[in-house]
Amino acid sequence: MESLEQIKARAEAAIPGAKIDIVPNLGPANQPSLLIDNEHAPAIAKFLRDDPTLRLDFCSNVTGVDWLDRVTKKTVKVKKVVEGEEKEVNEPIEERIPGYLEAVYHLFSMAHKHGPITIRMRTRDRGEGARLPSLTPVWRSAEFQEREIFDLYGIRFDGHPDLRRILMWDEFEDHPMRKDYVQPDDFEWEPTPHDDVLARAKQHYAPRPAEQELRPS
Amino acid sequence: MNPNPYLFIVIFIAVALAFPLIPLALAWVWRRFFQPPKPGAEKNAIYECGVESIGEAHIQFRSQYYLYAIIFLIFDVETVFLVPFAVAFTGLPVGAFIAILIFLFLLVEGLVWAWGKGCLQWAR
Amino acid sequence: MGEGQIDEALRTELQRQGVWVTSMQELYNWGRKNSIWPLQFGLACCAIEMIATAASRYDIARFGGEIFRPSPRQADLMIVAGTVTKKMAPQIVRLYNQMADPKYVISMGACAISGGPFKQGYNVLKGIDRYIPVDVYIPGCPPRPEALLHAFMELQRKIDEQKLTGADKAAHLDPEEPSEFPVPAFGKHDLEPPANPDVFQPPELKRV
Amino acid sequence: MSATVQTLEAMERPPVTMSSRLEGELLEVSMGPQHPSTHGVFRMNVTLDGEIVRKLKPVFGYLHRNHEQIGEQTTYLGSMPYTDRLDYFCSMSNNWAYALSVEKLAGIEVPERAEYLRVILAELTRLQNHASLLGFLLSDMGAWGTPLMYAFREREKILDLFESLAGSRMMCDYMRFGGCRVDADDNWLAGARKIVDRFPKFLDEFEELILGNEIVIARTQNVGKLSADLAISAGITGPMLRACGVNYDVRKVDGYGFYPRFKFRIPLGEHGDTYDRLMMRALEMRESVEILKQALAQIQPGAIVNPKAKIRAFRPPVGEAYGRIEAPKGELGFYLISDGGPNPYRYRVRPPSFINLTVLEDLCLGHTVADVMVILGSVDIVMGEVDR
Repeated sequence: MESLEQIKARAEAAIPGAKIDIVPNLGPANQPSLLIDNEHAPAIAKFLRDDPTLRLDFCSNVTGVDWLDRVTKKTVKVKKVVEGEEKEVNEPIEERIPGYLEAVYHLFSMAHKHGPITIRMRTRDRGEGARLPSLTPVWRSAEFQEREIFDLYGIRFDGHPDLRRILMWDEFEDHPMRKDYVQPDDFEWEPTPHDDVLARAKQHYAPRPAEQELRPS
Repeated sequence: MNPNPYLFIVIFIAVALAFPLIPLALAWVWRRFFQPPKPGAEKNAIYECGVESIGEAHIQFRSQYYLYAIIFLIFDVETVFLVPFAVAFTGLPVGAFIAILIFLFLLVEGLVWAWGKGCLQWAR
Repeated sequence: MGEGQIDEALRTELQRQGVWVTSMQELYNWGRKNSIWPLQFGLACCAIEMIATAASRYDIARFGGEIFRPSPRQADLMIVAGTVTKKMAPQIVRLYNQMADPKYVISMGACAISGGPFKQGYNVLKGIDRYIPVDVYIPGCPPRPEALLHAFMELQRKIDEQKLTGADKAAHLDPEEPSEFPVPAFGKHDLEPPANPDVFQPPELKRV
Repeated sequence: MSATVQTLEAMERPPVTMSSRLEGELLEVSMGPQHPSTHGVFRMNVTLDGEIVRKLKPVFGYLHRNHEQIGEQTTYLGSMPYTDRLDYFCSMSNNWAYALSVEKLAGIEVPERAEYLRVILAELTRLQNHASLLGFLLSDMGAWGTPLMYAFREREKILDLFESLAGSRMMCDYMRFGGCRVDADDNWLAGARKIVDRFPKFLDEFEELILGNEIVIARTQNVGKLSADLAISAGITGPMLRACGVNYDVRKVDGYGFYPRFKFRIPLGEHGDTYDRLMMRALEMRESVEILKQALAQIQPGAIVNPKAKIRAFRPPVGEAYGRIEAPKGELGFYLISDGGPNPYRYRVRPPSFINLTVLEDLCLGHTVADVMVILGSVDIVMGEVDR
């Protein structure tokens, strides 16, 4: 199976204007992935599926990931005047990366029986702009999984044949798998509390100033 | 005085009726006098696998099922006519045999026509 | 020996002379406890243990509970076997309402009792006794088939003690006892109401 | 009904013409969460024309227990018992899939005896899963309970093996990152050999009882045909895919565990209908018996856990990994993203039976209502894994 760089080169050659870059995977699993831009995603996907040497016709797994706003510390070489003379000095600067939602596709080939090529698509932001092109027209197996990502993460997939909630009931409004989702408070009776469940139970009992009088204890 | 030969059948029918009816009557008495009725909107609702029944039940079925039932009814009645013939079959002259054959032929001819028209085809 | 009970000594004495004595209540309860028909209704892993109990090795037929009726109209017992999710709770309460009146509920497994291992889930109801009254609880995840058989015997003992008349008579014979409970509605963030107050009265826990 | 409601309803219905009177209207019914043969709480909104299925919309979520969110709130080891409750028929292979993914994420080696034990237990799980499936499929077809009793009799024997080894019948929680929890002593292995040797006799009896049965043949052949390219595009995996003739088995493709050491064949179907799916399970049971015989012969004493693997304060390096195995229902995968902490940042399960249901509507269109049950039974879904 060719390396990701070759695939990236051939894909960018085949689809003019496609912007693909490689996201390294530091762990020992050594499964780097291709980050593809949203406009050309369906075209790139079709290329990956129909290319005779790749033939990635089996989209095994579609996953939604929620990345919150992160503050990463990086040390940057900065020329600064220290005690009167010019010197390279490592200065830790904090870089704020705005949060985004991500859809990760693991592709395999049943024809050539070769291993996972991972492609990722990122939304502009976590609020209104959480829109991605749907890859269901390319791989039918993404249909239910994209509906699940819409239900639990809130990414709207344009071009999906039947985008409805799949796991939660239709009147449900929030997207529960997001990192900043707050669960409804139904912990009023907690006989054997343990760690964070205890915290929630305690928080339930804590006398809330406003409504405390309303409810007859 | 030996009893009338049909007496045993009468006793048999009486016992056959008594056995199911007595417990049912007991149950009815229990329901009528001891069990307080508790009807409710949800209890009397249509049971459809636990969800509120979607769609409407009184719809117009395909006419084909109706035809199927009619054809069955015809042949059911036909067998009713055949029973007395079959019982008295040994003592009958040849003419009666020919007559019943004509009767059968007419009905079978009707069946063949219906089959040709496709009335008996179930799944389409 | 409560009012209406038969004196045991007298009963054994009469039995020795070949006279069997019983009462309407004993006969009624004996008939009903030995033919409890469970509702064919499994939610999750506990349902597989329920099927294993109904299979040939642990055989629930020895206790009269072999016939699993698919329709609630013909079932007496609802075994809530598995995790009750918030999306499934209205259906369970509706099924309970549609069952014929002398009806009982066995809450099988930790999930049906209090949410079990999935307690922190946003879509998991923390126990079915928030909406319907439960007669027998079986802890375990999943409880072994013997535990379900023990719950069955426990329920039979409970049926045996039901009174037909008097103040504390059986619920289904008492006109005031409700045989129906309101079905919760799907809300924007949670079921509305989150619990049925007249069924679910948790003890007031003082957090020190 | 009051007049206004009447007119509203009349407007809704299409104008009645001579031909439409013969055709009859569509009846919408929900084969709901509580149904004798939906293998759990699975609901289908079916639109029927008389008895023929015109539309079938599956509804999920009745057993959505938030497995993935709980996975992100507990440690890596804490999620292991939760994987037993994913596909609650095959807890051993779920454990193996999860352990495999975490070992790939953290780069942990597994000693030889542990790999052999894993293969033995996964194949035993496949035996009891396929036997139970055939039992359930037959009871969906109307043979109420009797074949299920045969299948559960064999399943109980295998569950006794699991219980004597891992301590619990169904929820074994047996595998750890880098090996297994308990070593199998010799009389356990002897017991396993005895059961494996006696299993083909049950298989012959079961096959002769059901697969030769002409009612089964009449009810399953040419019912729910699935074409190979639709199966590949819809991501179908497992026996359902091989019934369409596509030779794709993760045991042969990835060669994980010690599968390359064993000689076994992969059964393939031709028509992709329900009968082929039934035969796949029966033939796969025979292949599993072959693997078990070889594995039980070759197993050597040795360490069962990699001593270097940390169990308690286990923090894998930052990174992500996708590991997959051939579970009895299809390709079961775990996708883990680690940010260096004790809990996974993202914990995703690739559920085979959930994705195999993508084509349920395509299979059922045009069939009668009774066939929908048989087709759903042959897809082999378990709601714990479908809804997670």
